[in-house]
Amino acid sequence: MLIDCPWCGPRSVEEFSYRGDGTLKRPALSDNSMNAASAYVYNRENPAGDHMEIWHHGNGCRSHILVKRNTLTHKILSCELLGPYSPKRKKKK
Amino acid sequence: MSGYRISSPDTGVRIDPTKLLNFSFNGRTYSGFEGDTLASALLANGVGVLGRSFKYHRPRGLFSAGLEEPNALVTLRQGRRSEPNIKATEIELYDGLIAKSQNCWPSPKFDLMAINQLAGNALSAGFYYKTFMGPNVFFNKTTEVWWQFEKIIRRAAGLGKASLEADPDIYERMHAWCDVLVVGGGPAGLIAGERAAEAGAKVILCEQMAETGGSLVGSKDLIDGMEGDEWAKACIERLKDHENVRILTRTTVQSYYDDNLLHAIERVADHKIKPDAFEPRQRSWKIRAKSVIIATGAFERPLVFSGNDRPGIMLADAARRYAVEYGVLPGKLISIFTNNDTAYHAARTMADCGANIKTIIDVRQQVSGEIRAIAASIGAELLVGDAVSRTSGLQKISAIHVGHFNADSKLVAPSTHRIETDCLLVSGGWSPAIHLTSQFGGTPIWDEGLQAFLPGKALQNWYGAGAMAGKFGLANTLLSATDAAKSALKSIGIKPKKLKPPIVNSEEISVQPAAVYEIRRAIKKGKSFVDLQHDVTSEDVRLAHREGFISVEHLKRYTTLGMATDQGKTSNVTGLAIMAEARGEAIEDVGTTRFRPPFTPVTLGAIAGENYGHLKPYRLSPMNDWHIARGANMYANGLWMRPETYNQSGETVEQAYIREAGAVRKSVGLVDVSTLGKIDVQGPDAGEFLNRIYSNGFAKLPIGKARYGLMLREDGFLFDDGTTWRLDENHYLMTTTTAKAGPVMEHMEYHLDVVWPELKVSLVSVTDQWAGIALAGPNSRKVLEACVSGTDMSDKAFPFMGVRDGEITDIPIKIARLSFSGEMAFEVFCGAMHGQALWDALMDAGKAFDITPYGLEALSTLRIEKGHVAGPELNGRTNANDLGLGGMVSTKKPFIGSVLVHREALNETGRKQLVGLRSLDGQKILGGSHIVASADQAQPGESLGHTTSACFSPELNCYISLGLLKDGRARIGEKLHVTSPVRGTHGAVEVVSPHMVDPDGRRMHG
Amino acid sequence: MTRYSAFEVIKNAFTGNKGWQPAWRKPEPKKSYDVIIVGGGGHGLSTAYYLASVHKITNVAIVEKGWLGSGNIGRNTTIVRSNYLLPENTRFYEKSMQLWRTLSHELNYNVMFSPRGVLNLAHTPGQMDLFAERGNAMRLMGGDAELLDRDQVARANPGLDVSGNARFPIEGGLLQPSAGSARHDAVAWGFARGADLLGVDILENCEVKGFLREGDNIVGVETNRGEIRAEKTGIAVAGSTSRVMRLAGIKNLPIESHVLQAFVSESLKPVIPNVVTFGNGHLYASQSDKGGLVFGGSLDGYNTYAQRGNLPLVEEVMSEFTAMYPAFARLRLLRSWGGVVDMSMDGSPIITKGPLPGMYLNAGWCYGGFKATPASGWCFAHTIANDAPHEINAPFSLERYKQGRPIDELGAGPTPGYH
Amino acid sequence: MVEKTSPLDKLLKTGHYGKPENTGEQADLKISHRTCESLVQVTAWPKTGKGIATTLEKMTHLSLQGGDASPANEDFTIMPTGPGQYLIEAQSGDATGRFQKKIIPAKGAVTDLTHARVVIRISGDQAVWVLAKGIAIDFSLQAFPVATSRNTAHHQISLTIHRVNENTFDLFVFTSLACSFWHWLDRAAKEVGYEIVRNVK
Repeated sequence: MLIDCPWCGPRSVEEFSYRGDGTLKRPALSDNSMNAASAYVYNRENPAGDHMEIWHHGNGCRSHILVKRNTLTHKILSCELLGPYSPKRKKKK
Repeated sequence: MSGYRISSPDTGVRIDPTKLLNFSFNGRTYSGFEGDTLASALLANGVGVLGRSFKYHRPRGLFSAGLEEPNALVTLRQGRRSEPNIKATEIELYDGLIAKSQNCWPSPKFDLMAINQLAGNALSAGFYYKTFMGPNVFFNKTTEVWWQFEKIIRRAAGLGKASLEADPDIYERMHAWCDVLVVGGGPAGLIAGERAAEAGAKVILCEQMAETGGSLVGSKDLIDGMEGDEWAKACIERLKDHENVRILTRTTVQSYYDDNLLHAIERVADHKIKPDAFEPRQRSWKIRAKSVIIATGAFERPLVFSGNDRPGIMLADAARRYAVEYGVLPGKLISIFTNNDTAYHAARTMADCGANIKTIIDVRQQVSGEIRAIAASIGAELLVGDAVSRTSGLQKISAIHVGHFNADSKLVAPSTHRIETDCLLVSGGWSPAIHLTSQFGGTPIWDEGLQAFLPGKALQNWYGAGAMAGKFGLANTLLSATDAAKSALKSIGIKPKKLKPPIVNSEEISVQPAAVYEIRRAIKKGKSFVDLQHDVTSEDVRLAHREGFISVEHLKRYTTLGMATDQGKTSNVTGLAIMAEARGEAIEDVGTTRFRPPFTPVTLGAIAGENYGHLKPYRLSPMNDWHIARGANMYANGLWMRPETYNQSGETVEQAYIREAGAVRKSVGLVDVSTLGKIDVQGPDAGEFLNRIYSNGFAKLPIGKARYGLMLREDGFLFDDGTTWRLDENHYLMTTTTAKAGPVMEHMEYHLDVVWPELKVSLVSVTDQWAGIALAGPNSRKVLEACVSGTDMSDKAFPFMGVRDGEITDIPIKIARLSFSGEMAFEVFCGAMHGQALWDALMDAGKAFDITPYGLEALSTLRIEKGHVAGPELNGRTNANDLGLGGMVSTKKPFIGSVLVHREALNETGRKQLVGLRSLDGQKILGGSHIVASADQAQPGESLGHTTSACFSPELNCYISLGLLKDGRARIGEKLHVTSPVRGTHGAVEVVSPHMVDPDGRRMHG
Repeated sequence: MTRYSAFEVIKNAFTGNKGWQPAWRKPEPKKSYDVIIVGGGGHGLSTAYYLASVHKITNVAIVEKGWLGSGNIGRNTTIVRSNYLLPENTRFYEKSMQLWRTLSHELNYNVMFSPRGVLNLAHTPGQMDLFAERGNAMRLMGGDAELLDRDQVARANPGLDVSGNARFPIEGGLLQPSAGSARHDAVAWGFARGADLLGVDILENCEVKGFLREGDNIVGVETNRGEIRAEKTGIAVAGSTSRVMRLAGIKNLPIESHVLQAFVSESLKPVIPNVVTFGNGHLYASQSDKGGLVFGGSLDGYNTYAQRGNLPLVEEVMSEFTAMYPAFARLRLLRSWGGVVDMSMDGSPIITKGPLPGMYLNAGWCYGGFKATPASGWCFAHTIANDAPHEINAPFSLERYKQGRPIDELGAGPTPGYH
Repeated sequence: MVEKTSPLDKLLKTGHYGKPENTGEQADLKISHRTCESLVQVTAWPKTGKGIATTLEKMTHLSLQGGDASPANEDFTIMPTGPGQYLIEAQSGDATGRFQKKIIPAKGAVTDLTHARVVIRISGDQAVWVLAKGIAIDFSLQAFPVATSRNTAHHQISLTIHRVNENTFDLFVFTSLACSFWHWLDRAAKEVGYEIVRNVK
């Protein structure tokens, strides 16, 4: 597979490691509800189709990338940088 | 096979008759020419029986001229380089080649195992599921009977023999990127490659033979007025001059993966007796192509009839190729049995080369005038509407029996006449080689006219060309290839050049076969083979149908049709056709089994590439050479190599670590801790971030101080522990365990990028920036006082957990006063490339105090005595409370795991807790022992827990261990036992607090 | 239906094998059954067999979307073992071993269970201690386990690189002598024939499109061959668990579907006597009765339902296999394929009542589905028949994650891909 | 300053290695190695990127065009390695201290990596052929122009490659993994034959 790292460009999947479901939102630090915490840790939608997932470019620029990939065909539809330099954060401010 | 060499001018295009090569087959020496394959050379020497079939051990001869060969499997080379199951058709002859046949004893001609044929129908498909169980009575309740039968069956089954000596050859990987990858160097591949190259695209062209040309080799058809053979040679020369084209011959494209990654294997040195110096034997090409043109041609199919497996029976086009390309005719008295026109053209070409074609039997009711003219022109008797009902001959075909063929009932009437022949060529139609496209294409599409499966919809950027896409005939092939090139170039934004299509004049041959796959006899006698290697007969297919195994996948698994080394390249479609007929359905409703990589068998070494020989990289500490010179045996700890003990002459490992640990307790020792994970954490929010990562408080850690911290997983269980030093207002240096360095770095990077992107924190791995040496023992401070400048080493000025900068022999160092061993200890860090210099300086400074280097074993002895936890205690199933570290789980601040750590189950009674164990009977406590109540070794009873880290304690002069024991903290003082059935030990122990030496830590703080 | 035996094979040989009947019927679906099992793989078939044979519940239908045994039962590397560390797993897989030993007679179908021994290689003293801990746990629960030193390993497996200069030199190994392998297809066909003989309807090419509900209760399934009602519906669809449960309105589960690739070499004379696993990676290998080396390694590591993987994992597996057996570099890979495995949050399965009334769930099999086939069917049948789990599969609940009682054999934590 | 010892000192002895045919004349492929006088990683915060860039330009007299452009002069080489991250090699030993003084925590972070990397320089027509054996990036000039750098990996060991000119590459390799990396590079290069030369920087 080729993942189009927004910073480094298309790179072989060997340079990345898989970080799983990209839709999980960690509960706020102040939220100590057991249900919210265990939902975040244990629930997975695991869809057969388009899947928002996170890849870490460990052997590249070491950023995290939110990838939309179809789990039936492995076709990658979008790649977007996460973290302090994510385009979403720039737009919001 | 009574084949023989011919030497008329335009035959044997691939061989060089001036270069004689000697080779040995089954101990006898023969000769062939350069350019021959082992198959063509054996054929030329009249060697008929090459091996025996898998189950019935029937004699098998050469059947094809390519990688679809089901029969001619040999073991090539000897000793370390011997390799089984190699097809004689894919071996390029070289001088001194040694090969022998397989799966037969004592020889192919006379094989004892042939008696299997007497069992006849008893050995039909799936028989082994219905027997070998033995009666279901008395003792034989289990499958003991099968276990005995299996030993015999395993020895009888299996083809070639694997060598057990390490393969001396090296294999390499090569990454390549191109705009257009062309698979196949035949007419379609050549013209498509040239069109792409002319448009300026970066092209890679792969051809599995030693030279390109494919069906054009020796062809007399005209392209732009040139003979096909010349045109192909001229085309490849032009391509070689393009600097944006790479030609890879002897390279087979094996697999197709996501995003157009194609895996090809180049046989760099297989055509030589062994590779040259430093030359890889094979190279594994990982090609990332923006677009792919697949021109892999098609395989000719046989017809199925009774006795169709006798040596001397061969595919028609294969025989043509042997004549044209290798100058060998397969027999002196040749007959042909076909259901389509292509066999006639093969016959005429062979006749031109001097072949004596006696009879042509065509199962169709009528044939065209041109076809009749061809038969007449080569003097062959043409029998239309007839079929071969059976064949005869022991080791080789001697005659065929022909009768009228009834197209409706597909039955052949009893044979009306017998025809002497020493070679029967068969042609049952053509199957496009859609294997590669099907790995990344929709379901294959059945073409009723061609009676063949064509590639399904392209699911990635590939384009089919030539016979592979069902475009047979030279003109058709070249046209489809130029279209494919145009589409490929357009798809990647390259403008194709306007070039007129080549003018072709060649005889257009109709490929369309009659829909006849099997000729059945009215009275069922003799065996008709569908899969020649696995001995699957048409009756086996019907048996599968009768027993309900009607899906094609069930058919394959129940009969093993198409599961042999040729993967059914000449048998799958025929098998499906027979099943379709049994089910009374059309072939397209029956469908095909799934095409899987690789296209042809690939050596494991080539796929492993340069990892073969060294599986994983290794990491060395700056003092690695010193440790080895000092006699340390090095052990793998993750990727790092670490010294276990510095054995002095004759010492056992235990004696060595007891001496080393004793020296630390008595005076001072030093240990290499460079392998610890070290992470530079900086930024305005660094303190806040650490406070969220560690379970204990870090917000108020003063500058110049270190703190031991616990990291939890989100589910509240322990992840890792280590110390973090605060170097400055916004600058920390974190250390982790050696094994968890990578995972901790990724854990923190994930939370900065994904969970809290608003925090300004920079993380940089500095594991390789710092060498680390721990100095431990009562005299450790004195040693440092003797050589450290730039900082006051006194206890008051440098308290426990303090961090200072300084110098030793003008090497800049950082010193942290922290102790893993429990003794007074300091960790001294310096630039990695000064590590050995620092080590030597400390050894000098410590000479007066008899400083002793100690390894991993002594280090763990000291920390076990102290009760410090490490890897074996942080086994991923323990939490802070289990290990008595509940106090480090803050309740005043949120952190990773802070919610789920408080779940009732994590703190309930019955969980295993950290304890110390002291041996009461002097017996050694072994790692991995279980703690039980019972004193009786024979009846140990239920496990209450297990030992995690055990050693001999020089301080307490007895064997001790840390362990995890159900409700351990409540059982201090109890007498229990540790048992290890797999090591045969059972000893009495007392449960004690894990902190067995200096529990209140006076030595560290003193 | 004729019983299978050597006598029958010979008798039929004389009559041109005309006497054999279909191994299982292909009936039309009835309107309703007592129990529906969704999934015609190993676990679904064995559940139906034990429902009929042990609990005498024969009005059962197996609903399979493709051809019987088309899922993981037909794609695995055929290893059968119970060498687990944690008591819940050891107890469950020991039950499976007992059932394996008599399975051929039970089903009158030679499943070719071959107790040739499973050997786990260790490469450091620390790893030998971990293997001792696991071997001792097995022995204390009545299982069989032996710790071998390097020479014993070398004698049992000629060809292994036991030289000192291997990148990960072999220190020794943990052997479970009674474990081994079996013929995967034969297990599916044996259970299918057994269940069919007892009256179970096996409905192939019958895909579940939705669930029939009365309030919260699940009362049957909607398929491409019409509606089928039942009081109890068991789900045993392995890698497709999330897809099927979503049809019942269950949006989230502690499961990720991953691809596990497997490989077979060309056929060879016997060269690997038992089952061998590599200690510094995830490789496991054995030799089939036809002579092919059957082996596999880790997951590819990303969510997928595509029953195929990518090249990096293939390279890793071949590197590990040639590191173990340097001579095998010249042997040739014949075929590679992949299956979709349902990875759970702790690497252990889920065999439980619920999560909705009238529904029973069997999932979370990670790498271990094939060896579990008999015990999974036996326990799931008990759970369905008694509407409550048996003591052996009680720990494998869905709630255990939330409660904080993971059964985490590797200690890898709540990341499905790490187990 | 104390002499830095690189793990490769004992392995890279000058001379010709590999393919015998080249023993006669000089092998085209040249390999040398060096340790860095100074090597730092500078990280900017999201809003301080421009400020950091101008500071670096002033200190190094180089101009940063962004993206993967990696300018160099006798004294400095700046290689962007990620969003807001630069790896800077300097020829003077005290450069690290100067960067640390200039870039205060509110602006960014400076991490000293002087000992953390060894630099292997490989140059010659066959350099791309050898590197492409183990490194899965496109070495064509369009995909990897001169004076740019790539963060990539060989055999899961990450490394940074700076293309000095068309056929010359500086490989920044982790110090602890240098011997293991050399074990591979030596074998990969032996196929074409190579020569170890004195560090030419």
